[in-house]
Amino acid sequence: MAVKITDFNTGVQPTWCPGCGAYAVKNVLPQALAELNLPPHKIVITYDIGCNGNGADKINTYAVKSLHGRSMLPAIGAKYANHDLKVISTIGDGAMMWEGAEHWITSAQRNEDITVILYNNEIYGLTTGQTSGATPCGVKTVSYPYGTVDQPMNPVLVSIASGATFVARAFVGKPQHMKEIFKQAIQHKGFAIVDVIMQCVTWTKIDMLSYYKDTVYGLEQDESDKPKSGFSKTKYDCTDKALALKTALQKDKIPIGVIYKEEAPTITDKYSPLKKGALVNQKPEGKIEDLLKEFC
Amino acid sequence: MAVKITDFNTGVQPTWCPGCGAYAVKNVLPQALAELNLPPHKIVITYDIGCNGNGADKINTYAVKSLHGRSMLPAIGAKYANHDLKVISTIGDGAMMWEGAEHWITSAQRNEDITVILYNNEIYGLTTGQTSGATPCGVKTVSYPYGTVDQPMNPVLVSIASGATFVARAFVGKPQHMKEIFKQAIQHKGFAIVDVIMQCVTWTKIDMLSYYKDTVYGLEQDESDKPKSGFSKTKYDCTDKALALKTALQKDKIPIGVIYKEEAPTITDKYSPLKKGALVNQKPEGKIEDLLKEFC
Amino acid sequence: MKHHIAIKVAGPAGSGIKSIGLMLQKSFQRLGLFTFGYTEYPSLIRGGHNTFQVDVSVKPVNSSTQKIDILLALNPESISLHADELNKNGVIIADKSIVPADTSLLKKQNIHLIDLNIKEILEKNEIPLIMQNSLQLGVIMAICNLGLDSLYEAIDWTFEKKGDDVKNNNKKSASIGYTLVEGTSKDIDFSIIPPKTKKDTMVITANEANGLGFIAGKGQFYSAYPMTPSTNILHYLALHGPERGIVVRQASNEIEAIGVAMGASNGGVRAMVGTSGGGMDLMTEFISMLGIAEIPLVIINAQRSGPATGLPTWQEQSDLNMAKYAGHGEYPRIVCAPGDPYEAYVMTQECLNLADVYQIPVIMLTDKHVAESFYTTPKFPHPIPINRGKLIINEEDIKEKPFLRYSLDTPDGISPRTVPGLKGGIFLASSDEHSQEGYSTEDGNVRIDQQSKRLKKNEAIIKAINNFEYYGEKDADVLIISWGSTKGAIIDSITELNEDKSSKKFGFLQIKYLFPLNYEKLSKLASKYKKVILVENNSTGQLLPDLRLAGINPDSMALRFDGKPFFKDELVDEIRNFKLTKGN
Amino acid sequence: MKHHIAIKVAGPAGSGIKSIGLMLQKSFQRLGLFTFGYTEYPSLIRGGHNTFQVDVSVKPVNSSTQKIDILLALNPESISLHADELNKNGVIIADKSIVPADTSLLKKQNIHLIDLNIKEILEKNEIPLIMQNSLQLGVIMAICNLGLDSLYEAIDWTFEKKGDDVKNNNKKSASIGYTLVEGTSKDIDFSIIPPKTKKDTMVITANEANGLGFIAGKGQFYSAYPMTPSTNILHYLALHGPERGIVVRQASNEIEAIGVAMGASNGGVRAMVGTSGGGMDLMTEFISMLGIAEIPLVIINAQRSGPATGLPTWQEQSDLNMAKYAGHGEYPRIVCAPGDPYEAYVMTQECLNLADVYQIPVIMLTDKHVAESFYTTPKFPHPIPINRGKLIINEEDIKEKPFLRYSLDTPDGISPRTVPGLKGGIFLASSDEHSQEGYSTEDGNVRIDQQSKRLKKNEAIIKAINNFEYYGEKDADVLIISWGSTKGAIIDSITELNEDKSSKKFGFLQIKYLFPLNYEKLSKLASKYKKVILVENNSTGQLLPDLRLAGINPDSMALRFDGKPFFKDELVDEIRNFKLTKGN
Ligand SMILES: Cc1ncc(C[n+]2csc(CCOP(=O)(O)OP(=O)(O)O)c2C)c(N)n1
Ligand SMILES: Cc1ncc(C[n+]2csc(CCOP(=O)(O)OP(=O)(O)O)c2C)c(N)n1
Ligand code: SF4
Ligand code: SF4
Ligand SMILES: [Mg+2]
Ligand SMILES: [Mg+2]
Repeated sequence: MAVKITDFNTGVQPTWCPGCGAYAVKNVLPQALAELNLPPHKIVITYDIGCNGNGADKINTYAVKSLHGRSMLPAIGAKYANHDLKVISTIGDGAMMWEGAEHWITSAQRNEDITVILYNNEIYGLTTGQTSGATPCGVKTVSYPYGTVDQPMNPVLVSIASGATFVARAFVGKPQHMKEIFKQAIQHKGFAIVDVIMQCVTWTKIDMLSYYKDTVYGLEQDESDKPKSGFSKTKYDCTDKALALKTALQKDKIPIGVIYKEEAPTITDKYSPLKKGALVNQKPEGKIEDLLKEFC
Repeated sequence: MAVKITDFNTGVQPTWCPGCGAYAVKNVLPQALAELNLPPHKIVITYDIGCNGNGADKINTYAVKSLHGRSMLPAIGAKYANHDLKVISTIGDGAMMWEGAEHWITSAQRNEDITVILYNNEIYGLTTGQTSGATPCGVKTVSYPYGTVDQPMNPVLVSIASGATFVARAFVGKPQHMKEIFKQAIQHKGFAIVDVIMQCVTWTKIDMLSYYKDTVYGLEQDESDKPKSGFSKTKYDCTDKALALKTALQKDKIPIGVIYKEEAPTITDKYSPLKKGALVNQKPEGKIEDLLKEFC
Repeated sequence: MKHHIAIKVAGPAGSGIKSIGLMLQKSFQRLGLFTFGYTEYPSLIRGGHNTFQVDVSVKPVNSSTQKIDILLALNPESISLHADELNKNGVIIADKSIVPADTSLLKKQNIHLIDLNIKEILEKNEIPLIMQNSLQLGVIMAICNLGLDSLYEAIDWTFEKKGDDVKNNNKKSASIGYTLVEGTSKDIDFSIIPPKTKKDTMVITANEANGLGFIAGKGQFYSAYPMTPSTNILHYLALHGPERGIVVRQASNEIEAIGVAMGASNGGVRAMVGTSGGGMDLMTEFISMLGIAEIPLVIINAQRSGPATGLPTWQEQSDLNMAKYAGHGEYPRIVCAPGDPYEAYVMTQECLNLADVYQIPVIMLTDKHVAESFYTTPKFPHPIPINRGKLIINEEDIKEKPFLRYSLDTPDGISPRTVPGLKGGIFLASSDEHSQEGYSTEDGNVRIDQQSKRLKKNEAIIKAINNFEYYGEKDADVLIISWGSTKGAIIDSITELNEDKSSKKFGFLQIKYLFPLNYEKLSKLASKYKKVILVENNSTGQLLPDLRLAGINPDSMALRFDGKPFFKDELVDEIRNFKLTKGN
Repeated sequence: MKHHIAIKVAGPAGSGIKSIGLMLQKSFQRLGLFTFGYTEYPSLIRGGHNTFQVDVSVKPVNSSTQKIDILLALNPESISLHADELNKNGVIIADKSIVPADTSLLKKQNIHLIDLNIKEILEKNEIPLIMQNSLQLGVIMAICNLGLDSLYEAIDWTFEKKGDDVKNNNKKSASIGYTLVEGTSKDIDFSIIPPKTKKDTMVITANEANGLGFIAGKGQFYSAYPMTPSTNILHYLALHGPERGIVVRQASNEIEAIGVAMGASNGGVRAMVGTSGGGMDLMTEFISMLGIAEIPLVIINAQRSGPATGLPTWQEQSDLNMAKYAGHGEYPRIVCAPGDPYEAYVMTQECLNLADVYQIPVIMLTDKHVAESFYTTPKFPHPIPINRGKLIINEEDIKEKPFLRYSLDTPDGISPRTVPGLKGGIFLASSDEHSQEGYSTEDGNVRIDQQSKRLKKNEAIIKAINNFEYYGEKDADVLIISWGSTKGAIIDSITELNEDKSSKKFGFLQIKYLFPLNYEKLSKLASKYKKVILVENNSTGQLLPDLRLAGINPDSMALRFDGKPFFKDELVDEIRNFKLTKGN
């Protein structure tokens, strides 16, 4: 029986500000899951604390709402317990690039088999608009009322540098494209991350949606959702790491699409017990006596 | 009065294993400091927990031996308290790239004005040889007796990607070169990091010193310490970020020298109170009454 | 004529509830009336339901009542949610468009309705709709019979930075509201007469008071990662700190916040960090390091409803145990909790002194209620004298040669400390056990000496701090014991009860400095009462073991852990009749 | 003839001290003798001084003595450092090259010297110098008059994976040592006669026992960041876990360790983490989340000397308070501490059951002494039955439709839980306060219900666990109360004292499950003694408040906090005469 988008309804009303970018992810993610025919009980989504995490009870799957900055950790754990499940970790820019930044780069380095969806609104939404690691330098916030003093972190660049094996960028203004990226990311074996550019309409003074509409361009031809600003002319090779790093540096025009991709061993290749199937379905065997001999 | 190397003696005997790479840093760093004519009381060195941190009482300067993974934090704080001091944070690969990895990339992003010296022996030395975030895949350790399963982190690449404004690599087998790099790093305004490749002779089965002797090459001509394997032929432009990222990817031949450098605003440009001089020398002024009005 | 009126403003998040509440408080304050402002909001930016309750009184008021007199409703939900809370003869003020069709039920409950056609009225007067709040405030001033002057002042204060147009239009809007209802109904009378003599008061929260206390105490480095309900300390200091020479640095996470602050403090500048429970958990390893390295630091934990993320914007006092005991190993520390913003202001300065003098971590527990409620307090006094203890900031003052940072030659366990930059003062501040220089040691005897030296500080600390504050009747029958923000509701409750001839007499023992605790003194103070009631805003009563260790077995406990503070009217009921929320 | 001999092997780090000690223990064990192996080493890889002391006895022995009988010295420093510790008629075994020129002092102290020309002897016999340890072991077997067979067995065991050459040469070396000294001096007689009946014993540490307990309890996910003294659990499981279907994942830090383990546990597999105090500090926010999300997890904290990095390779029991109270907010948890490896093995399994049954964090406190000392214990029993509580692992077992993970319809506060992957079992495990589905809520009544449901588990827990274990004379005069690894020295001490006609009679109350604590039972158990002594390996006596809350006021305390465990001979002295390390 085909999975339907409505299978992911929980009936709980979203509480984001009207116009918030978070709606787009909440709407598109179930579409992607349905198109991949993944039933709700075969999926674990973990959430962070933040406006992004306020979506935790809005998509019907197994779920963990973790501590702030720690969304990836129960996701990684869920995958070890049962690697037959698809595991998605959603997280905010503040959570990922500041509070729990170590989990981001070490999980990328270790190629943990999860899909990370970064709600990148370049601000601390839920705590009323402080500077985050993604806030552009100069922007005035409640924590830097005289202007944010630091240059922001580049999540795509750092993800590639630290070893992520699938790194993409999507934009809530291009939902069809975003859906396709989500699908690829979820199907990728290993650490996949999608930097989702989105607007916070409450704390950000500029109209981010319009700004990004004019600034993004697609790396690959995309029939469904033609961007205003055209596509890169030459075919982009997302398996070339040096090229990917260089592409990730671009600021004037912001590339969306799959920026880097590589095949690499992941947990089932690394931990022998997982080769016998999902851990949760195994019954550990062996007599304790055999192990006592060494001490007798 | 010129600062002498002996000014940095504490008289405490080092306790590293004979042949450990840590000796080289302990010997070279005071040379660099003396050549820069920096007296011991104008320097703060912070240490981590690890074999590297066991050098904490071996160099006579103001010093903080922090918690494991947290060497950079008191260094950053020391600089805010008194930015007339030179502040150096020493740290191990385990500490920097795993335990406290968030401090590494966020301090780089924020261009904190400290010099980080990474004791990169690719192993957990002090805790008897477990896998670290820098241990090459496949290497057998006590924590991965069947072989380390993950690809290592690339500290130079990630440092550049996350925003460090001075990124270099040195090798304990080339002490003269290392000294020059240290001097440049210490003089740099902003977040400077030197990845010091070194051997752990106790837990690492291969002869790292010989391996790296054959593998490193210098990015710039260096009179004092001619490397066996020659130098790069063309002049290397360390201000080109895309080139730096590409260079950092090299694995077969490992570049040493200054890989990336940029001038960027740092704490004295960012926090207005620091413009009036070192914080510790200021007497905060102003009547509290003026601030109460708003509430009356 | 009223002596106390409770006014609740309710509506959707994002509709300016808080600003209406504050203007109300300001209007009353300018007349010499006392107010208490209490706000409830969910952990959402919009879409949720917010309230702001202003209790106004002719006498000092430090808490809210559960029952209200006036409901200013900004959406239909507000009426259905809060109508029940209205006292008999209470009034609802609302736009016609949100009033339910059938108002018979309200009438049955004796509730009056002032429904206005706000949009139409404003349009007619060419006033932008956004200024409807001033109209509503005018209505309230009218039924309280207080004139418009103080509201005009409040408008000037609120729109200080806006142009005259904005101010004038808002005043016009206010006066329209005022005249609309003035004298229209004799049934609706909330006249309240301000006291003759006007005291010098402030309307302020403990978060702001912490910020002011830090400035008064000559703090120079504030480091925090945002976390409700502590975040406004950061906002306040981010705005006002720089002009006072304070570096205010938003940290990238709580571990960084405290690690950097420790480095700055070790560097000689007074430093403080602010967070809430979950953030403090992350700081505990560094708290342990502050203990062994003897570095001063003030840590503010503005508590909220736990465990984990819990109810992140709601009230609780459940971190006392962790404040006392988290952070492995054994070392001296101080834990205290102010009962109101005035105490928060003074105690922040005391904490900075205590941290410096004893070279220890000092933890101040506030909570959502005290940190975010708007209290009317006497004007804050002059800063208290600064005591930096044995800090050496000039080279000339280094007496010992060679300088020994952790010198054992100290009767009180406190050794002089220098700051980096001073010639002749070099030392190593270490997380390891160390020699007098700070060098790592594994010598058992050195360990005993240094650990004993550190623990010795406890003796001086327990003498230096005053754990307790007593309020109420000298010869009370019943003693209430509590700590932190419950103070407001308790003081208001026992004041009311003690004025009542038919009631037992009540006293209140506030534990301001909670750790270390002088059990003997506690025992002496608390043993003469017929009954003892423990009041805490949590689910287990974390003071209970302490009381028992002092030989006091409370006869009952009033515990509240639904995310709300104690309300005065409820608490009066409970303690008067021993009808307690939760017995033990 | 001896009943107890204490042998200390001492030398520089990296010279194989530990392996000599273990071979000694093995040699004695094979003969049916009892041994206790205690090691001291600094937080350095080389260059430091290491010791390994083997106490061997004809009866069970669970501790070391301070005074020793035989010193095997591997460098000159070892002689100068430890000669003082030798009993009268003690013996030093050393290579000629390291013996001081002037041995008159040793003679004055009645200390014998066996100095050998090891290098020369080995060269003559064409045995590699690296095998000198076996020669020295041969010497010890000779003066203990125990023959060579068991040492040969120990050699086979040690070099199991090496070729026959290695084994044979080592045996040859051993026999050379043996014959060199056999019968040479009548003054040196450490003959010890093994008991007639040989018990089935093991020589093991608590770290290994924790690993075995985890395997026996069908654990499937172990996650740890290396930290002395807990690291050997990781090493043991990393080696043996995979073949038992256990994923052993070295975490990138402690926050990750517990966060990932929580995810795995929520995913249905039994999970455990191991760390020491500083690492546990970092885990406390997640411990709070385990509390509210009701996810089972076992956390082992192998304590060491604090605060902060402290003395990282030395003994202390100073994390009891933090284990009980760290992690903000209020929720049930269990804290326990095994007294020896046998208990560590059994209690690890109990902890896994308790965590599963009550869906809570369970914290086991071990410490450097129990975690790294080599105990002779009875052979470990069969695994205890596994109880996974209300875990639903098959779709058919989901009764409720729709399934409510945090169902309030539960008399004991425990709701059934499913695991991701099951159709019809979907839920949200949240750090927020939540509804029965797990959805975030800010409703005060739901909060009260869920918080009360969680706290209710405490009632069942306190009934289910047995806090106490009693040892010693039924009608003792003096009761010793303690917890954790002090058990060994206490048991050995009171055994000795109770055998002594002239001594008062002693009993020992071990608190195995420390939290929650049944005060009534404690009061009943401890009140009938004339004197009570509290023994703790820390500087403040963290059980003291608990004892007082149970109405017990210890007459004295024996506290030790110099990084060393209690030694039997010292403790006997102290408790016999009430000459305590530190009174209160
Ligand atoms: C340990 C801890 N620190 C701080 C907080 C407070 N907090 C909640 S969400 C948040 C930041 C939100 O920013 P982001 O991650 O970008 O998410 P957004 O709200 O923008 O979606 C913070 C600081 C917390 N819940 N826990
Ligand atoms: C919070 C905490 N976790 C773990 C440890 C134990 N520990 C001490 S040093 C170390 C790792 C050392 O590795 P590295 O940082 O590479 O330094 P090296 O010894 O190799 O110089 C660890 C895990 C600790 N001291 N504190
Ligand atoms: S505050 Fe910003 S991020 Fe949060 S819900 Fe509103 S628009 Fe979205
Ligand atoms: S263990 Fe390795 S890193 Fe540590 S001192 Fe020895 S050689 Fe150096
Ligand atoms: Mg954000
Ligand atoms: Mg290392």
